[in-house]
Amino acid sequence: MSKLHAIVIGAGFTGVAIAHDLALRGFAVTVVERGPIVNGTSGRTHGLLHSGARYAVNDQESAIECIQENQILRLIVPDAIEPNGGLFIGITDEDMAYREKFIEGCAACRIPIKELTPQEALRLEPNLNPKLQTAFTVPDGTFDPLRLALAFAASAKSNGAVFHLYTDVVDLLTDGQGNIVGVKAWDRATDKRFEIRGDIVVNATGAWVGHITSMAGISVPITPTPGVMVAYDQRLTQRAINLLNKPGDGDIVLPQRRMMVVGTTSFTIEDPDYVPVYEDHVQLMIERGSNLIPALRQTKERGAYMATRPLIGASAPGRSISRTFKAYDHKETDNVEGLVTITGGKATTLRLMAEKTVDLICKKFNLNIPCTTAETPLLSYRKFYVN
Amino acid sequence: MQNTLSQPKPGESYLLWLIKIVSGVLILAVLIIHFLVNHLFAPNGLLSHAEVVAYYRNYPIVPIMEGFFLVFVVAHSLIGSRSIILDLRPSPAVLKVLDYLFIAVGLFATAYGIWLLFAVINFGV
Amino acid sequence: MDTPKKPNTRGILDWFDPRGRNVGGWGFIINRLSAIGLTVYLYLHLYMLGKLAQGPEAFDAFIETAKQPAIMFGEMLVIIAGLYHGLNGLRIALNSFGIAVPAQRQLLYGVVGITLIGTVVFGVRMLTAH
Amino acid sequence: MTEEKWTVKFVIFRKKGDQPPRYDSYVLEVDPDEYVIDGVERIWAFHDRSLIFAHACHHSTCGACGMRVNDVEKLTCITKIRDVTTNGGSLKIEPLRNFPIIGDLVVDMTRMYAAMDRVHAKAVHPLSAAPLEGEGIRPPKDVPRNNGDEYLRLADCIECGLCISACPVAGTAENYLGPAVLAAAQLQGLKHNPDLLDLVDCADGLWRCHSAYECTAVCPSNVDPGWRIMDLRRQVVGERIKRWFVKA
Repeated sequence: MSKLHAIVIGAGFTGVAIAHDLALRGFAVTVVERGPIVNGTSGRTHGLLHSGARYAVNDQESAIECIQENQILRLIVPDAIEPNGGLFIGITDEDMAYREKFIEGCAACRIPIKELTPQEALRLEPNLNPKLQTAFTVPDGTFDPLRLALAFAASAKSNGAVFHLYTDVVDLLTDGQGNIVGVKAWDRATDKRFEIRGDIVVNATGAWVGHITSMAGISVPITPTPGVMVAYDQRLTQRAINLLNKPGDGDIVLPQRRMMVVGTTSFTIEDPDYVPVYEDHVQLMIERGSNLIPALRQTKERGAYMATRPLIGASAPGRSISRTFKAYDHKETDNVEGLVTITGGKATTLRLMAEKTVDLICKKFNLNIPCTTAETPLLSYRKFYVN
Repeated sequence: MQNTLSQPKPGESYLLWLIKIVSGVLILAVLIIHFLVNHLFAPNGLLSHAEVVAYYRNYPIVPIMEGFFLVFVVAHSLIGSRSIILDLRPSPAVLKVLDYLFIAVGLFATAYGIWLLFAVINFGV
Repeated sequence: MDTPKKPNTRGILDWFDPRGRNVGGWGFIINRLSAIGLTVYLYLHLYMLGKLAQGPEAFDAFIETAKQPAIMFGEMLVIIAGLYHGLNGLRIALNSFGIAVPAQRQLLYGVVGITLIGTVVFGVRMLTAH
Repeated sequence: MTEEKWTVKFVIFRKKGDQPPRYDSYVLEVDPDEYVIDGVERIWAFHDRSLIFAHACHHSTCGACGMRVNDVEKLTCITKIRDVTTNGGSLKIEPLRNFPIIGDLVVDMTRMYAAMDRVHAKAVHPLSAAPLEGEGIRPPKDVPRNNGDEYLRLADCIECGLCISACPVAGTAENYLGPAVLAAAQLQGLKHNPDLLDLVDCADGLWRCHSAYECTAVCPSNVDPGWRIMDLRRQVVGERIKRWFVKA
């Protein structure tokens, strides 16, 4: 029997992880991406490898996924990660009121934390706000978004996946009964148009999933929710620094190479293709960031950017794999065969999103092939280019 | 464009480069001495055949120095030229031919220069 | 994606095109130009000195022709090129042993400065000598 | 940033497949404190969907968005429009040189990745191997280790290719390892990696460098390849001379 051919639309984190998982499970894989690898939301992430502690109080399902995936990614893709851990620091009395809930939540989610005295915390990270009242160590990390994605893509490619970058999906091919049998593509590098036929089309376009599903007359309740991030040109800590409180704007500051990156805000938009960087958001980042690390005020802005999270509307139809991300089999939700949509989620859980999506696809084809991505070390990101 | 790079290929090594640098520094040193000596011994310049011959005969250190100078300059110029040509990614075959050419030019120039020195010193003898 | 194989380069023009280049790039351009010029001069010079072996008439006639302004201008160029190439060579030699690399720009300014002073000194001498 | 608005003409290099290249102009109203990549992305979003360009992180950690801006190699995500043009001025945007062009502003940097692989350049370093002096942080020796482990951080070199594009020799010497690669070799040190010696001491290695220092001038990421190449020369000559006397 020849291999089943899966077409993955989108080479963001979800797309590359799905391509890797599909290729490992024996699918022939073609990835179609309108830009380079991770040019959209994924590339512009904050870069925090979540320990899950941020969600341990309000969203424990996410938190558990995060801590598990965090530990897996450290092992399978070490050359994209700064695995130096993180701190949650409490400064105000309001922050301290969150302390008990935080300890309970982390225990419930099995996130290993350790409380430090302010002196201990300042000894570890001398640039913290000296007014801090408490600090917890957490197993956070920092990742390089492009290299994380390239490692997945490189591994997929070594297992036969084909990548069409700078290639738009301009339409879906149907069998005449409304079922999806492939895509019409436009390679913008050479300005050539062609068709790709496959057994299943995976719509992994994140905040843009609606653009693809609308080609099949389907709507998916996605709310593109951008946030701003600002990079500053000095590395002031070795760990990711989080505010000990419920998630809010500008409450994560993390080191990356020689920079600190502060994020983020949250608002909703209609079209995620271009989102300007708003000046007041950038100001907010330096205000909030310097609450955690006062020395940030003495640094220079190096870059400011927006990324658009794909948040799933509350009344989402279809089968939900979990609250954190959703995979839709459009046969079940809209009676359209041949199209699966995956969206939502977070960078830290990219591998898990792929696992669940490919599980769903395997189930559709009555295949019983286990996922092995958690145990399979990824190739070096350079192998995406170097054969 | 190659996906996999060729193995490190010989053709230029630290030794050639070091010779280029050392000969360059020596050229500079000899040039400085040359100007000083010229200024001291031949203040009016060496603008006639007779003056040049007399100068070489009266100060034997001068032709010896000139001889060394010649060797340094020729070596430096040829290694330098070769380095410029290597920047142009010659094929190994072309490089081999050029290497023989460079060696030939170097030997010839040196022999010619030394012959010339003797010819000047012995002129009219 | 059909990947073209040829790199996007203009070949030798990239050596000498000063647009958008920085101080060190100019240093390289002049170094390479002076290297080529001096090499050509060296072998011409060796050939011309052959006249010494042909006797006083040939050599003195050659010296007379060398007093033409065009030739003297050429000699001036040789002196400038020699000064620059020698001093810049010293700069690169020092740098290549790990010495004063962060000061390469200042060293280059020094090289150019001394070359200019030397050019004036030799120019004046050359004009007054004849 | 201010409410200031500038009118800037973007002159963009375009090339599709085997077609001859051309330049397309787009006049944009920009905030001078925006970054060049923002303008390029807006051209794609609102003016011409056929444009292709590489980018990912938009804050200089990934190295994807290197381009030539008015003849100078820039990482466009951290290059403010204010710093490279004037109100009413123009911005010529071209792909990096010395790499094959995939289309428009996108180049194929396989050559560099292959060479980085050859010298097994590390993507993540121990902090002590890539210290942060003068960075407002205490030197690592003052800071306790992280539960006994050394801190790791992503390497300074983001493999953006700007240095190879700016190098006046890389265009003609196609097999030259290039500044980024030699810098990566230097960072590891010949003492601990003697196998690198033959790799860099050859016609395609160290000796293709002629000290134009353009690499250092354009490096957006504190690598200083020019200095590293010079230091590697010192290491190579030292090591070779040592081997005259001591058989390796």
